Amino acid sequence: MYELLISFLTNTGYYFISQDFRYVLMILVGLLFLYLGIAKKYEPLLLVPIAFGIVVGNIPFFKGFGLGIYEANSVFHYLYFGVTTGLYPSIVFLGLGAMTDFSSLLAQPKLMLLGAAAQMGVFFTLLGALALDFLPKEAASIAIIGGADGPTSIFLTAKLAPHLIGPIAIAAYSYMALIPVIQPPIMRLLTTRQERRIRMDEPREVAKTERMIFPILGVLLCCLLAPTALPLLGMLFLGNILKESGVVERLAKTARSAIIDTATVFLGFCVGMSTQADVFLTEKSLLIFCLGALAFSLATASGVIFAKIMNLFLRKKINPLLGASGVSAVPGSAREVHLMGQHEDPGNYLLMHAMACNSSGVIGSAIAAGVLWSFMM
Amino acid sequence: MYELLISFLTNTGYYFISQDFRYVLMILVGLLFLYLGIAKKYEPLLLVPIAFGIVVGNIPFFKGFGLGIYEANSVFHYLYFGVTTGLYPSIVFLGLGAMTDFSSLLAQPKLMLLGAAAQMGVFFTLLGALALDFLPKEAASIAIIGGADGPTSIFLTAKLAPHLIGPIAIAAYSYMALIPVIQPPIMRLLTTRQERRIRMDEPREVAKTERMIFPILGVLLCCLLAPTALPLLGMLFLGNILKESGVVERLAKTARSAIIDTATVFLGFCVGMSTQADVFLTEKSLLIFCLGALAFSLATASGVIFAKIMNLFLRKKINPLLGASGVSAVPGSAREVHLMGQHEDPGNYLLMHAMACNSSGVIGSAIAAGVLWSFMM
Amino acid sequence: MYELLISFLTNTGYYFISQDFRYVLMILVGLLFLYLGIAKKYEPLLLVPIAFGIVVGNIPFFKGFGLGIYEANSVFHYLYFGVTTGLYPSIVFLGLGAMTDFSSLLAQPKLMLLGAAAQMGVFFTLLGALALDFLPKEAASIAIIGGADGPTSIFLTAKLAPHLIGPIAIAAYSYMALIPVIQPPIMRLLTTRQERRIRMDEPREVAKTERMIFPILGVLLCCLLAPTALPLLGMLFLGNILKESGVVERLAKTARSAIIDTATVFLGFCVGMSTQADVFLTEKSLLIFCLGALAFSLATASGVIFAKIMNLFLRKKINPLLGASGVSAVPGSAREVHLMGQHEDPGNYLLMHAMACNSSGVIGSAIAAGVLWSFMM
Amino acid sequence: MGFANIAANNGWSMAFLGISIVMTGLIVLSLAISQIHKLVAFWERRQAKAAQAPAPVVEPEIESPAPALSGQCPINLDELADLYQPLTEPLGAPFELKELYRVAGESDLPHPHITIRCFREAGLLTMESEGLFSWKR
Amino acid sequence: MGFANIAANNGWSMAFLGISIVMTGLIVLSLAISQIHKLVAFWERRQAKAAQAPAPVVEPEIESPAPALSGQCPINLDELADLYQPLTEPLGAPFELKELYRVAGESDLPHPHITIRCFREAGLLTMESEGLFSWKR
Amino acid sequence: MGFANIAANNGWSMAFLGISIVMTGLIVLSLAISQIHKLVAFWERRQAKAAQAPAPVVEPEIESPAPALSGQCPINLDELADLYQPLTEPLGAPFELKELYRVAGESDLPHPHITIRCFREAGLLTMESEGLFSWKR
Ligand code: NA
Ligand code: NA
Ligand code: NA
Repeated sequence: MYELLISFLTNTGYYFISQDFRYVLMILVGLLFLYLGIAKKYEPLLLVPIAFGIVVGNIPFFKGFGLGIYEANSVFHYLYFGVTTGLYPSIVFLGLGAMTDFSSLLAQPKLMLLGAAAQMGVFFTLLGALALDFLPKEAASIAIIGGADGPTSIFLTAKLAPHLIGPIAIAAYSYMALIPVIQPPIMRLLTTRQERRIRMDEPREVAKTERMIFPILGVLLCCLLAPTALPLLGMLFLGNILKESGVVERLAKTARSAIIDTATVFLGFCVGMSTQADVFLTEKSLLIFCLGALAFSLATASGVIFAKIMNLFLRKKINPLLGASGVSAVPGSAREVHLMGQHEDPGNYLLMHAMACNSSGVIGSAIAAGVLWSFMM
Repeated sequence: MYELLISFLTNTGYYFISQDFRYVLMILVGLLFLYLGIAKKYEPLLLVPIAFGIVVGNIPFFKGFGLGIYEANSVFHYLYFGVTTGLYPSIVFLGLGAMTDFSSLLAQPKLMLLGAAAQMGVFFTLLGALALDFLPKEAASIAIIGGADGPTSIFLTAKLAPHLIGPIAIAAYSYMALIPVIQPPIMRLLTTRQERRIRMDEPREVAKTERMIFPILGVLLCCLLAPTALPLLGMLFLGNILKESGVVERLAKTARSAIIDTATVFLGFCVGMSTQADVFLTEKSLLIFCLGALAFSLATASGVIFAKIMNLFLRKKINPLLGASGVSAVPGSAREVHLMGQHEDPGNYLLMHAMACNSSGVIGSAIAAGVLWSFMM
Repeated sequence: MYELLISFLTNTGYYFISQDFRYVLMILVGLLFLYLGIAKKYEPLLLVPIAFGIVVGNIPFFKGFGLGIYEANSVFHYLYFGVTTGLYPSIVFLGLGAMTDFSSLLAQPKLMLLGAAAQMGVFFTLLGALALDFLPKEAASIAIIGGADGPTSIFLTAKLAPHLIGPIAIAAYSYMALIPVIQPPIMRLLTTRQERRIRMDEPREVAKTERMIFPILGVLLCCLLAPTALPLLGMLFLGNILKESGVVERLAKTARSAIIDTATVFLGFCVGMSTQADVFLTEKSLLIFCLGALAFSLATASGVIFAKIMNLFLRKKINPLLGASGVSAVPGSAREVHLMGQHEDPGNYLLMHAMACNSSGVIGSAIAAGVLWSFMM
Repeated sequence: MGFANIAANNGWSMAFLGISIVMTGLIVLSLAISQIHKLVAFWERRQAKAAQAPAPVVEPEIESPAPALSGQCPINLDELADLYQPLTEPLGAPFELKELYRVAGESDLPHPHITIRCFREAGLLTMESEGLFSWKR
Repeated sequence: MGFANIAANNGWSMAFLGISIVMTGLIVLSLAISQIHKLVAFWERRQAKAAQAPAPVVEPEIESPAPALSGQCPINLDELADLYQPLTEPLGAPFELKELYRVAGESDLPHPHITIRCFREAGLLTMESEGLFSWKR
Repeated sequence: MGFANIAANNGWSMAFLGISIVMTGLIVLSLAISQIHKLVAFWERRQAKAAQAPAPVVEPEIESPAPALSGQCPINLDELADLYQPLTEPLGAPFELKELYRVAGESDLPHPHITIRCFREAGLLTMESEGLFSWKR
């Protein structure tokens, strides 16, 4: 009896926590994220599953038992399989495609450049990470945080540096949730009041046929250039054609409800669980967090500055705030842009335009991920 | 032609059945279960898929062809994978969490003890199974039948004694369906009419915040004590926080509809199919059925008796019938308790209280499963 | 820089396309299919995912990178797993069962023979394929195209000749979409105007209990005869009993929405992707397309002629057009039969009767697939 | 190539046997289903006879498995609302939830807390403005 | 560490080339989509011209693929109900289903059994009490 | 067999310890949850105090995360429809969509194209016949 009791007690989470307080630290981080997601409503669809995953993943246990996410044959390991193979991110993109309306982008193709410009942040961060002695594959995975797309970051990291999925995913999602904190100062710093007050024209109405042709053109042009973007963009545009074709509405409906919700819950929860203190709390993770903040800031700045450069050549100026929403982070950054625009001029409606940049930012960072992947071949 | 005909005929199910009548027996069992599920409405969500699985699984076929649930590379084997790995039970718990309202439990924390008391049946059965020469891992898997939780039983058996999944799951689900037959006599035997008439206070209203904190507290307190309960309780409380947080309603909705339904169909069907007569109809299976009935009865009795013991110390008595609903078997046992209460006194509303015990019984048997698993390490 | 640029450029799809124009050809085929599915509304639920899959699957890329459907560890390979194992077809059958109402078949059991007769086309095509030097397993997979059931064809091919999944699936789905082109001339050729004008009796009403007993009887009688049909018919009838039992409506609802939609999207998309030009465009594929057309035509003719033979013995004649809808191809062929009936006599309502033949054709070709599989053992 | 190939691979037998088996299968099934309705009729006659015998004890409405999945709300919410709604008439509309609890308590209705929460979840009772509620039926 | 490390790993090239490729990709795509509406306009003009030619044979309403998934119910249930409802007026409300079958048969309406079952499944016809039905439209 | 077997496999210890652990677990949890409401009350008191302090800048209604998933439609569609509907009164019902665009443009309403498409997707504006629309609210 005594041995059994001792053996049980030394296998409780309480015992392991008493041996290694880092678990407590991570559980507190999880609780903080839960608070941000629930009380502050920062991107709750992402933060709630991740945060609860952090809590659950940091309840320590005896290794070698088939319990944890990193142990073969555990339930969590099988769920985590969808992360490490890149399946969940691809499936999320399918649902995203089935819920995204590209109309305002189609009405204003030039806004697509802002989604491209924001990806400069990715490549600047690549330099930074290389300079900090990260291996090239690690550096590329870190850089893609600047794309501000959770699934894209997870996908690329799963392919290039699977050991970093935890910190990179957490950094990506944290900064996406912290968009309201990160972006406004940069936007304000880089624009004049005059520029922030620029109003955009009402976009023209877009025909059904145009919306139907877009996913086909999109997948061909983007993926013939960067075939490595196929697992993301192929699925994104598949979802979009299900939506826009209008003849398979039941498939589109399932894609944008049951399918994406399921992938979202498991993706978030597993990513959260992957932050087990003993593998997560390393100096590298800290560096990744710093580089992630850098990536987000650089991406925001690149977008804004590029918009200002475009204005030098355009007769009809665009509001440079829109550049900030090129980072995607759907729809957080579009909201910030819109709010700042309205703050300067309550009659200024930037939301539609900003969401156009958002969706082009999704495409842009998927291409960037493909390009980085192919560079590391 | 002749050889082909003979070869075909000796591969029909008719031929195999003529060789081994046990298949017919099992098919009849399947039809009986179908009848109970459909006509008698005994837990149809469980019984219908299981019963049809029993029928399908006992259509015999040539082994080595890649057809059956126990043959690698068959479709059914891949579906069965979700059973043997414990994935389906965990996913069912996710959905269960997203549909369970713990309010009445939160309003009356002392009822939680009844959910714990009923688990005594589990450990008494463990002794019985050991005494009958079962190996410890088998005995533990059999004992958990007393927890009256299908997914929990399947999960633990998949981890400890995968060769017994069929009989244990069938026993667990059969007795859950037979709750209206098993529990009432025991309840009546162990309580006086006076006790059965005890009315319970209306539970106080529970604030949204309390319901939100519960899944966090629950996962921490239960899983720090028994980390092996994580795959079940981690998912249960994940589902519950999706529901209670109120900010990710679309995820909670999918969890309690598409996700749990899918897992339920495949879990039930595969468990049914696993009862292939040639592997199922053994002396062991028969013993398991006897021990299962014992487990259920002991669990019911433990709950009732424990409630009576509690009453010795409580000023405001609780109705000891509630102890019977500590076995969970959601919501069958709660219904029985309520009906018996009303039978004695039509103004006695025990349903809410009984469901509180039910939900604590779910948590209790998940912990019991975790404890048993860790004992077998 | 220069090397990196060259290396990138030689890995773009543009480069590979310039090396091998067959990809362009296949992309054009994909676009044609998209047009047929969207603008012509030919079976869009099948054609749209397949067609987009053809486009995506023929964007060429560097092999050995983990990108394509045929490369281990790629996202698409994992999705394709559901095709090669036969999982998707089985799951589609589950949903199909949950949405099919067998009432009119139950009211007119003799129409079931037409669903059997149409399978003759399958076996005639088997002879043709053998005569053209196909290996027996390949010939069987090709023959099943005549069953006019996409999932059944894919299932059997996955088991017998996985290297032919692409061409066989595409042939099966193409001809199903081309039903309005293939069937009418054959129907007109083989029937007199007088026959086409035969009206059918209103089917009697079918009791709930009958509909409930049918899936049980169906699975027992069909699968005891041909156990190899279990993965398809077991799931079909499981879905049907979920629907007809009336006590597990939530499971039936999920089966006929989220579950079948998800399987349909991934099945179609993956089958489309499997047509990568370099493995798809072979002489064999061309032959398969010819044999597929033959199979469809023979099946249609067999059904019609068999109906005429039945009429020799029946007092109350049946409309021989109904024989054509025995090929299943739900619901395309039923529509053609109905339209041709109405064309000759606007008061002739054949739809219900034709759908009875359709559903029996589904069962018939699943048995045929089972029989072929067992012959190849 | 050709007929030789068919024969060599047992083609004729397979084709003939295959057709026969599929036919057999569906003929048997069609015969069987043509008999179901007789079975059902027989069954129903037997049940009808049984029904003429004195009825067994009627089980209360809670027998339904519905509550299993619809959480812990009473099934007959609408009937309960019929009880509650008149109580609020003196309060005017919209009224405070606290008041509803008070009058429900005074009238000795069972489980007011849970019932009222269920009303709100079912949308029978909706919040008009901060803390003020009205019926929506 | 630092710049040396970047250069050693081909960092500058990757960054420059990466930005260029992403830019190229989206510029090409944005040019392409800016041309779509012209293509669409051209297409529609052509179709409009074709439409002025004599119309091809109109396909009957059953062409729609909808029935594939909605079981075997006729699509135009509402129109059918328009036909059936007047027949029941002489019967009063609620009426027996048997009566509805009878009048439907007398009026020679096609497929009464299936149509009426569809009405019930679609909730157009609901059971008031044991065996008595009424319209719910 | 029997007791010997239990003892040999450590059965008594497991049973006793097992029950104790499950009990401990649920007792601790039940104690904890019996304290939650105090925590919540404390928290709410603190918040109430904070609320008496001058209110922070009110965030505009767009803060809600809803638009993330409902595509690009404005949230306050109903309010917008309140603005649009009066404009169409002079047009009669049903009216042409083109006319609605015209009057919306004249009234300088923001984003007429997107707003009107959203009306149609939300079913607030429905097509009566070819090209003629009416409100459905
Ligand atoms: Na992005
Ligand atoms: Na339990
Ligand atoms: Na068929």
